[in-house]
Amino acid sequence: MTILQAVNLDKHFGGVAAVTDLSFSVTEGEIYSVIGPNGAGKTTLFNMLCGYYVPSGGSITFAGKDLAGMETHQIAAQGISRTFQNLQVFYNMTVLENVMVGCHMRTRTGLIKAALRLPSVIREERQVREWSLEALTLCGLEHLADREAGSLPYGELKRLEIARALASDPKFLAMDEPAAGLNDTETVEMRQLIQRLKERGITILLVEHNMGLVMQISDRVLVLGFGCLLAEGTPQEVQNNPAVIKAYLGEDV
Amino acid sequence: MLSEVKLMFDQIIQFLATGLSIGSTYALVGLGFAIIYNASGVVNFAQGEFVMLGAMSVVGLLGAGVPYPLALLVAIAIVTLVGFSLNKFAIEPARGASVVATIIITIGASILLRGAALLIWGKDIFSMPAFTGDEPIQIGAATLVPQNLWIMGITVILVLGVRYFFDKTLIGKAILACSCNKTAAGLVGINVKLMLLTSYGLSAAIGAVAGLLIAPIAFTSFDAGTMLGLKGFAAAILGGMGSSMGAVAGGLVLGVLESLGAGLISSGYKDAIAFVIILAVLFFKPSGLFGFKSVDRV
Amino acid sequence: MNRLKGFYVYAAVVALLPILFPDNYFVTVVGATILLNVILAVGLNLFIGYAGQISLGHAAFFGIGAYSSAVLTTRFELNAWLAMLVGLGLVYVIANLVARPILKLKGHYLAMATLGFGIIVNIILVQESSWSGGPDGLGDIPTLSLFGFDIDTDLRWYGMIAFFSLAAILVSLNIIDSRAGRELRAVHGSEFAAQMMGVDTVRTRTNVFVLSAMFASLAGSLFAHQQAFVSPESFGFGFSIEIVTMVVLGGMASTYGAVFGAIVLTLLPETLVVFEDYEMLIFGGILMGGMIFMPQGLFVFLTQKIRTVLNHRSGPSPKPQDAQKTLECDS
Amino acid sequence: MKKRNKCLAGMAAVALGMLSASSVVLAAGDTIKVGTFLSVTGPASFLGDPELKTLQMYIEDINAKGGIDGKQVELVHYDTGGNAKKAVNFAKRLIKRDKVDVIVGGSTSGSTLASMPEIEKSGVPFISLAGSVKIVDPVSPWTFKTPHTDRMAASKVYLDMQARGITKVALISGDGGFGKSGRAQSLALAPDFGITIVADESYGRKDTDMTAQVTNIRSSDAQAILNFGFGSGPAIVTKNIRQLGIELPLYQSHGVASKKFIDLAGDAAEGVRLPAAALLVADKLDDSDQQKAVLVAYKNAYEAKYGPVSTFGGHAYDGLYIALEAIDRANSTDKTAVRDQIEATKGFVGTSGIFTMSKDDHLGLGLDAFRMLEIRNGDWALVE
Repeated sequence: MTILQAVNLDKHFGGVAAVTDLSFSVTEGEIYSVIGPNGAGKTTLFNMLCGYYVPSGGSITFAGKDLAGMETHQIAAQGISRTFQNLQVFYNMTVLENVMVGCHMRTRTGLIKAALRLPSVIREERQVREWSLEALTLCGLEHLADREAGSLPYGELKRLEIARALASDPKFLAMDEPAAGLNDTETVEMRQLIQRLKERGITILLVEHNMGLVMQISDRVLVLGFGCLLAEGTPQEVQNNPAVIKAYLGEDV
Repeated sequence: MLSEVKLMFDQIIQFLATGLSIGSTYALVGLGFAIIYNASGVVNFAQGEFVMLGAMSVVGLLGAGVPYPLALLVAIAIVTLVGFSLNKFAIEPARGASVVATIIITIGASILLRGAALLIWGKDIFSMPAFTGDEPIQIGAATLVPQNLWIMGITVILVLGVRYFFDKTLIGKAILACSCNKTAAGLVGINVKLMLLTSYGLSAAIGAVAGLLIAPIAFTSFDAGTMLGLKGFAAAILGGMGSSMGAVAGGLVLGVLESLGAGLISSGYKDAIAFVIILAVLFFKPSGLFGFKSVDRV
Repeated sequence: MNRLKGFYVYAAVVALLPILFPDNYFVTVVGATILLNVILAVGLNLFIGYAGQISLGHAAFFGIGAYSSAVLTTRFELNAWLAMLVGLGLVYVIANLVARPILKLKGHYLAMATLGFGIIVNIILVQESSWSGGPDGLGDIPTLSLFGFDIDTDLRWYGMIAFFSLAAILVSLNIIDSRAGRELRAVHGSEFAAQMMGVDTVRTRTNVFVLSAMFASLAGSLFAHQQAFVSPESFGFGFSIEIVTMVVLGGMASTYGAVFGAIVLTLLPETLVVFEDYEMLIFGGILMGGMIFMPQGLFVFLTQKIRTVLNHRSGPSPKPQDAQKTLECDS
Repeated sequence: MKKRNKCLAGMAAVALGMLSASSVVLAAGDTIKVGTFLSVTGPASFLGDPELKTLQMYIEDINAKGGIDGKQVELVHYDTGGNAKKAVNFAKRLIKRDKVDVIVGGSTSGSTLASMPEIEKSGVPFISLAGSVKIVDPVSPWTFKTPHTDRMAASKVYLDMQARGITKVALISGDGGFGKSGRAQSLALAPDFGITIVADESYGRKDTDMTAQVTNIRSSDAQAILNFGFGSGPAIVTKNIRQLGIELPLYQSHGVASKKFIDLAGDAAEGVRLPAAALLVADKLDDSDQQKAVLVAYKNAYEAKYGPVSTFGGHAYDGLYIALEAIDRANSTDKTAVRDQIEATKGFVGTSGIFTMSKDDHLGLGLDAFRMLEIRNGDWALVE
């Protein structure tokens, strides 16, 4: 069953086209990867999906709902979450608190209740803590829960972003280059983590430069070049697609 | 009926002329804000104090018997030195401080400079002779004093000069490079520290000139800089922070708004009118009239 | 209960001081001013320190609260407590109205817009003398009374303001340590990531702006009744800056930091009075020096110092700050 | 109104009972404590500065001569910087911490009005040095003042206008407390003198150019201009009026009654008229003038030490001597006794005029205490 569908997406900044007439659909429960050289429009695609950019044309539908005109937080409320290529960790909080923010949509307490710290608030806090520790454990960060987020090394920050996204109990997780900057061991850990997420029934949209990782775990792959769809299919199909080879290795091969 | 229209028209001409003259001083102060902001990302709330120090130095030097033209030059030099020291002793050591922290530092500097001026010159209000006399000049329907013309003329020259400096000279371009990316500028061999120092000096000097120009009309005292500083800040924001020419335009617009507001609507509410319009502009253009919106990469 | 340890210590000190020194000017008079400023600083800290915004016009809300109380009790002889509530309601409405356009702005533009708002409110107070009394202000404001007791001595006022001040701190601590507080800090940390976690950041910023404005309004009402007199100059740009300075100098994003800032910034001028003409020079120097050498604020600076001393005594321990520094260099 | 006064008096009496009990013990020392809070810095420093200098100079002088009743006089001073909030706290500090016997201070109407509730509650005799009529109208039991009121200034100006046959006046005022209050009084009194206000403009304290406002005045059919304000504003207005070629008679208020105004406005000040205390023209007074001796003495003493005299320092002189003479007459520093003696001040020759106070008049000056002056050849001259 299709969970995410993009139809004729367009995005241009001034005269520069970042994404042109792009259509694709993601099936529930799969790992769907988007690859392409730098500047192919991958992050632009992510930012349109999350409401950070408004598409110049076309539409994105998620679980049957048109996302047009929705603000980022409303899109998040549909069950979409994401991680960031340039880390967007809350450095002013502890690791646990970062993840607790992820539980935002699963809880209700507003300013007034919080100010009075009613018993319901204390109960809810306990629940949030539990959920967050669970997400941290899944990402192998539970031992760092009380550290300042700013004191974590890069690889763990990447996993922290995933834990935070998980805490929001998403149906759909968009990951922007989760393996970038990681060493080999960390990359393996990351691959395992992504697979665990899939096992939990989360649909994953993955942007990644590490071809090994992409080809190993993806169900389907979309190749972007200069904002246009070059190819789409299983890893094997894509690897053998002449257009893709041309785009990656150049004209003469 | 016709004569009434004519009268109204004449009045508006006078308001515009006055507004442009007031606005020119705001423009110069705003220009100072923009130059420092461009080079270091700091909004210098002590900018108004440069204006005050310029005028007070002239008064002090005249009192000590220094001839007028020389006093003007020495005053600019003194204030430039103050600008250098502000950068050296307050901004440089606080590198990496948050935006609010730098705001507090520069506000602290402005209080300190005011305190120093109080100790040196006392609390009196001082007058300063006009550059070329007080005899009113009739220009069309507007009456101005020669000092108004000096203000507008020197503002035009300074603005063109600053523009030339940043567009055409190597140092100017180097400062702009620092404002875009300090690390990169450092890597290509630009002495970032020196460029910062230059821009603080330049901006202090422009502030001092504004002080010399306005004092013969509006007098000066140790606390004369605060209000001008605020107006200059408003001008810089209205134009779009970081755009020098925007700050100049912002200053002129602010001056004309005030003058028209005072003349046509209500003199008591003229500042409020000006601020309401600034807020309205920001509402529709959150980065000012000539500022550009930067998009964060995520 | 560990969470509120600091609060209990602070509350004990606030309660003990007037018992030990019931007739001391620095306790009952300056102390009451400090406690009033604490309400303002703690409230503004939610907006500046935690949510990472800036306001240079906060004194306006302080003034609206004060004038609501002053005008309603003198001209309409409304009950003082009711007037205080009306003031809060009015500030709630005004803050909500200005929040939408103003909070679209960021950084220095937000600074300018709030500054402009503050100046406009002040001009209105000066110009509309028919009800505000103009620059000469409004006098003869009745005092508050509680259960039939008039709050009419410095000691009683100290108690009254102390109560509200402690309540303000408690509310602030509770909020920071909750979902709502994490929302605020998330907006500061990364607005986009916060949105991605489902936080309606526009609403969050509006809410905290309104809340901190209402803290100021409450302080304003208390101020009006305590002084029995209000005039526009108490609510001008200078005082807006003073509150911001309390927050920043004390230590941003720390409720106790704001408290500390309020204490220092109220006591400082009181002590510098003896320097007469040198007062400004010294005050400006302290502001600059404080921010240059302790950019993280006095409170954070001191607690870190104390911690280092303690750590040295109990042997070396890992310093998380170093790790943070390396990271900042990387990014 | 009456009822409230009675009420206040009652409250004051109770407060006094409590206070005098403690003050007897504390004031048993042999100094008389005079407290003052003045705007020595800030926008109104031109008031506070000469006031403080005057107080310091004369208290030193009195002490050198053996003090009052053998007691030395001690001055406790705080600078409000023109801030009303600070004024209230300093008033409290004077009363609670320094336990002063009498307060002579409050440079601006704002700081006086702000601190009055506190002072009235504590019951300490207070002589204000500020201008607004609101300070003594209605009369509060403990508060007095020495400067002429803005209402008197407006009346004096209107009388002079009447004499010149002027009926249409353009009003321009600063938007500070002084200007606003003066404007209100001018508007209220105008009908009594058959005068119509045909323009009503204002300017901010730190405005640098008032041409726009003056342009509006030029296009009105005013026969004279009246400016209420202090600081640099009135001088700029005066210059702008000349710049626009307006030849109408210009009246300033007593807010500019110092030589500084003439310095700042320069040639433009020629012909400007203003109501002011006789101090400015002390030397030009007739020898038969009752005030002359006092004025010349004050002027010479002040100028020998600090430079050009202003009428503002004179208010402090008047306040200090009225207070000390009352203490002298009361033979004690008991606050009620001192207050009663201040009320009994009769024929005191001060710099602002000859004071005769009473229970219902806590100023004690008549309109004749004001002189109408004109600026001629860069100096003050009496208008006959």
